[in-house]
Amino acid sequence: MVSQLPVLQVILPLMAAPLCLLLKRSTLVWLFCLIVSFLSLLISILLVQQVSTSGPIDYAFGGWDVPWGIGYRIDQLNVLLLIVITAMSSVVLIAAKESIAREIDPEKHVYFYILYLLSLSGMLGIVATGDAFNIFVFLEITSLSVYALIAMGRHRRALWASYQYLIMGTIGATFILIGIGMMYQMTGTLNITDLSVRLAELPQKRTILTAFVFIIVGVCLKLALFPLHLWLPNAYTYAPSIVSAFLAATATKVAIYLLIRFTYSVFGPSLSFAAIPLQTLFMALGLVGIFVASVTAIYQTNVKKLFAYSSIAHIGYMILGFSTGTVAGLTATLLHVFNHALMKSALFLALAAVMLRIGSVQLSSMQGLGRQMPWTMAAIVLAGLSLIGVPLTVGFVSKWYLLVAIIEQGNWVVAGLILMGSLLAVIYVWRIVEVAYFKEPATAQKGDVLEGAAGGSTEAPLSFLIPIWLLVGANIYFGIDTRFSTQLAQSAAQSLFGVSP
Amino acid sequence: MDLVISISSGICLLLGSFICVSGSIGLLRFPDFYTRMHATSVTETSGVALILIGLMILSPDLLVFAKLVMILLLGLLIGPTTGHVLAKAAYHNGLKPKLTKSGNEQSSVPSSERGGDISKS
Amino acid sequence: MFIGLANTWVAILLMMIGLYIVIAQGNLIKKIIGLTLFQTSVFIFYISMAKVEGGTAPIFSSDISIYSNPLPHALILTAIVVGISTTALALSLIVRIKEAYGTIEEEEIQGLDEEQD
Amino acid sequence: MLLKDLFAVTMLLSIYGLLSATFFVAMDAVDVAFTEASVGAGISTLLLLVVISVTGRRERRVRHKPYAALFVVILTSMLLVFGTSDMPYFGSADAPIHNHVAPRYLNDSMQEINVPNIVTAVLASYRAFDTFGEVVVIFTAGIGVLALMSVSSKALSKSQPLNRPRGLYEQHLVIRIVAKTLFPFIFLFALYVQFHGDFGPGGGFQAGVIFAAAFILYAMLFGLDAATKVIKPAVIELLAALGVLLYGSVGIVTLLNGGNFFDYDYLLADPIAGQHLGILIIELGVGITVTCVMIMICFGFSLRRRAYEQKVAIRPKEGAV
Repeated sequence: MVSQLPVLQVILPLMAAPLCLLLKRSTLVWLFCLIVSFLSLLISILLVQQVSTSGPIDYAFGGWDVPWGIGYRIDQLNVLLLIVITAMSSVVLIAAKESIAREIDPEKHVYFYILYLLSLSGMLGIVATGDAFNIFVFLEITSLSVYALIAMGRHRRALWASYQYLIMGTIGATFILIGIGMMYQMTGTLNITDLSVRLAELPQKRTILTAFVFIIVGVCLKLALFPLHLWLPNAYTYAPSIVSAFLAATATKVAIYLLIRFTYSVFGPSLSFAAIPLQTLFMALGLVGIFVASVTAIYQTNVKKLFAYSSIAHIGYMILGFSTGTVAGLTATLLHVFNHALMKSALFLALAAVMLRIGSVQLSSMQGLGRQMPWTMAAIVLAGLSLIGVPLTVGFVSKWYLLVAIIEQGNWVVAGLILMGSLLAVIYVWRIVEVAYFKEPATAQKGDVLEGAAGGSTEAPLSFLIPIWLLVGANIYFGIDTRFSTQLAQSAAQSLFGVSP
Repeated sequence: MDLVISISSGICLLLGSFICVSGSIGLLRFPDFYTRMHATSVTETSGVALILIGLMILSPDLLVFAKLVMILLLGLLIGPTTGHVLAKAAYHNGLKPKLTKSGNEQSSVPSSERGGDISKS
Repeated sequence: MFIGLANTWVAILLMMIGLYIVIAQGNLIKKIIGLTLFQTSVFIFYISMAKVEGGTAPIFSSDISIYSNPLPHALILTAIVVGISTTALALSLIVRIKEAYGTIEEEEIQGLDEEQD
Repeated sequence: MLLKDLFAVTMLLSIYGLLSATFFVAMDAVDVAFTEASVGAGISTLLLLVVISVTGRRERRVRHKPYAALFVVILTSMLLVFGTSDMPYFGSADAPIHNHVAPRYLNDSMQEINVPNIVTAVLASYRAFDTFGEVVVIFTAGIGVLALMSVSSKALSKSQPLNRPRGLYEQHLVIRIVAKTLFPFIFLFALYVQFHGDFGPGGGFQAGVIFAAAFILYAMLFGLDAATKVIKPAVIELLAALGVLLYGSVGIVTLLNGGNFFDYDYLLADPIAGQHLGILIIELGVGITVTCVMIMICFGFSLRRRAYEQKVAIRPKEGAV
């Protein structure tokens, strides 16, 4: 059974989704989803050990060897993403029951869990597969379930946000399909390893370049890189809080994985970086993205939209690391994938708790919340610090590695700009702290809003506090003992550059 | 023997395609909805039937022949029904046929009403 | 050069028409129709790639030797189903938007949102 | 741009779908033509018509911002034209795709899988996981539409059945009689397509759509309540889930028998019979899921339309953001 792990990783949540439809009651379905999510976390941990001991695992579907059938290839890069996705989905699921009880009608809870499991299995499918067309199919599964999840938001703007995301996402996915079609036309195969071999020895380069540009534009649409990020703020703001927590932690990370996989494994660094000035383009886009997103984040009144813009800024950091094109830069990006997931899920879960208690995440309605919800606001402050990159937190580690990678290349200007970007982050985190702690609570006229749980305690329920503080603890722990995360990111980066770890 | 087959099927095919062509010309030339609809539905059923008969004569073995017979029966059943339903829907939606030559006073009902919601029909 | 790639030109033309409709049109249903057009053009690109001169449909029969390539056909069957699923979901969103906003014109929806801010 | 009447636009789209189906036949892609005709021209037109009956036929304000669109379109078309310069010519037999992976499907699939329709062999055996992903995509769309469209049960009870004038159904007498004679043949044809997928064009998807089309025709003619009495929505949801589970369980059985996922050689003692059995069950799973999802989507839309028309309180109370 151990050799079947790669398939079980994807099949378990995939088969569990229709099963949820058979168990009618939503608490039963919630427990079932929780067990499935933790099981897939267990499988990804086993996969990490297997890959670190015996190197990449190959798995051929249907017994047909690779270029003819579909093959899975799990190496260090996949495993890092699998761990992040399954861990984030399990932690977010713990708080799901309470949160959706308030935000979604009771009839639709079972549908919510089915769509949640489908988007989880879709993401695992994208990350684990070694076949180009299979990436497109699982990309569609994730996207469709995410469109439906966002549209289940309470406010009517959730529908409009989901529609816009659907249009942009489908154009992106079709661009990827055109890119895959062109690659298939020139080489005749769809398997990634086979593709990289045959693409390298092809004399004529024009179609390959176009395929590369199409795939990169499609992936950047999914990635919400600076010019193509218009769908992200509304999608994360008006979606149910649990969905925005899950998306913030995993959706853009899968797109980053696709970017790295296509540039390094399929097209090879030589073609992708030499032919078109990808490095300078991405560095510029990353920097502009950081500044524009951080500045707009400062002026937001809705805290969820504020953190959505800060997500776009942090994607800018990841793209900066990627654009250096060196092993150190790639390690910084992969490290930031890991750390950013921790930061953002903690923040959005805390906001889910705030939404649960006071029914709104507007900055004006969060006045003086520091006293009503001490634990949740403390979690937001700590995660905010880690967002800025204060030492002893996860944010500092990934910013540090990013700065080292950039300075190694010698352009100090970019390093300076990154530090300036962190200062902007200080401003918008400070705005929340100021409202929560230094403004006295305006409860006079909104007395009833703070309907507390039994016994009038207005603090978030335990089912929220455990995951939030689990994540904040992880933020701190991985900020200090960075061995696990950096070792994982290091080996993944080196495996991509062909350097044996 | 095959001379007879090819001639008869040729005739059927030619006739069927001529009917279809005349139907489409009718679609363009006729004044209002009902006459156009009449032209297309009549020719569509008979034209297709003739072409199918022509093909049947040419068909090499029994299986192809049986399939063509099925298609012919289906076509004969569905052609007139669609014509009927189209006319009924138009009539219920208030589209009056244009009876007089000048066709001004009884022309089709003002377009605002004609553009009514489909759900009414 | 030109005649040999006629199939790709047609696919490109349809692709650009579809993309143009999706971006330029304001009505939500017309955007979906543009999207369908855009996706169908990609199918035409794949299937015309698979055709072999003088080959027949990839259904095995003893007397035929040259067949067209079956792999793009299998891929496009998946892509058509993906296209229809996206259309179905988008149309259900449009119905919900019509109920919530009362309109399916992009301008009016944006206007209603700004009003509320 | 010119047509403000959405109804005409839908009809043109349906004609376009049919034309692309004939194009696929010309390109020797018979399976794809079958699916495009039934799905592209059939179901998408149907869905568009139901949505138009809710949102109205007239496009109120023609907003037409060509500049942004022109810029994007010109950019992508220049890129595409640049990209096509060294693509293999149309129909050339020496193109890379005809001599790398495909020859094995053409030459060996008869010995390995013994299924005449090679597209079904590729779809259901060589790349079975793709089709599994595809069935899950259909299932996701069905659940997504249900999640958005499902009218809460209390709202449903309040909305009394459409008291269409008794006469209205009587008026459709002709088409009801014709439809009644046609139903058995439609179902028979759907089953033929389902199980004929190995030998000729056909398979799970096309059969599922035809099967669903018959039910939808029944619902349109004899009213939604008569249709929901024939097939209860709850049963449809369960069947959709069972279809996906049936497909996945074939993989799990091969897993337990020791082979890799979807390796049908391990299903039965004789590998060829195992392949046949595997493909048969998979097509059945696909057929069930596609039928149920198409029915779910259409019934979801029409139930929602009825609730919307009767202004039943279906919109959840506006939550603050």
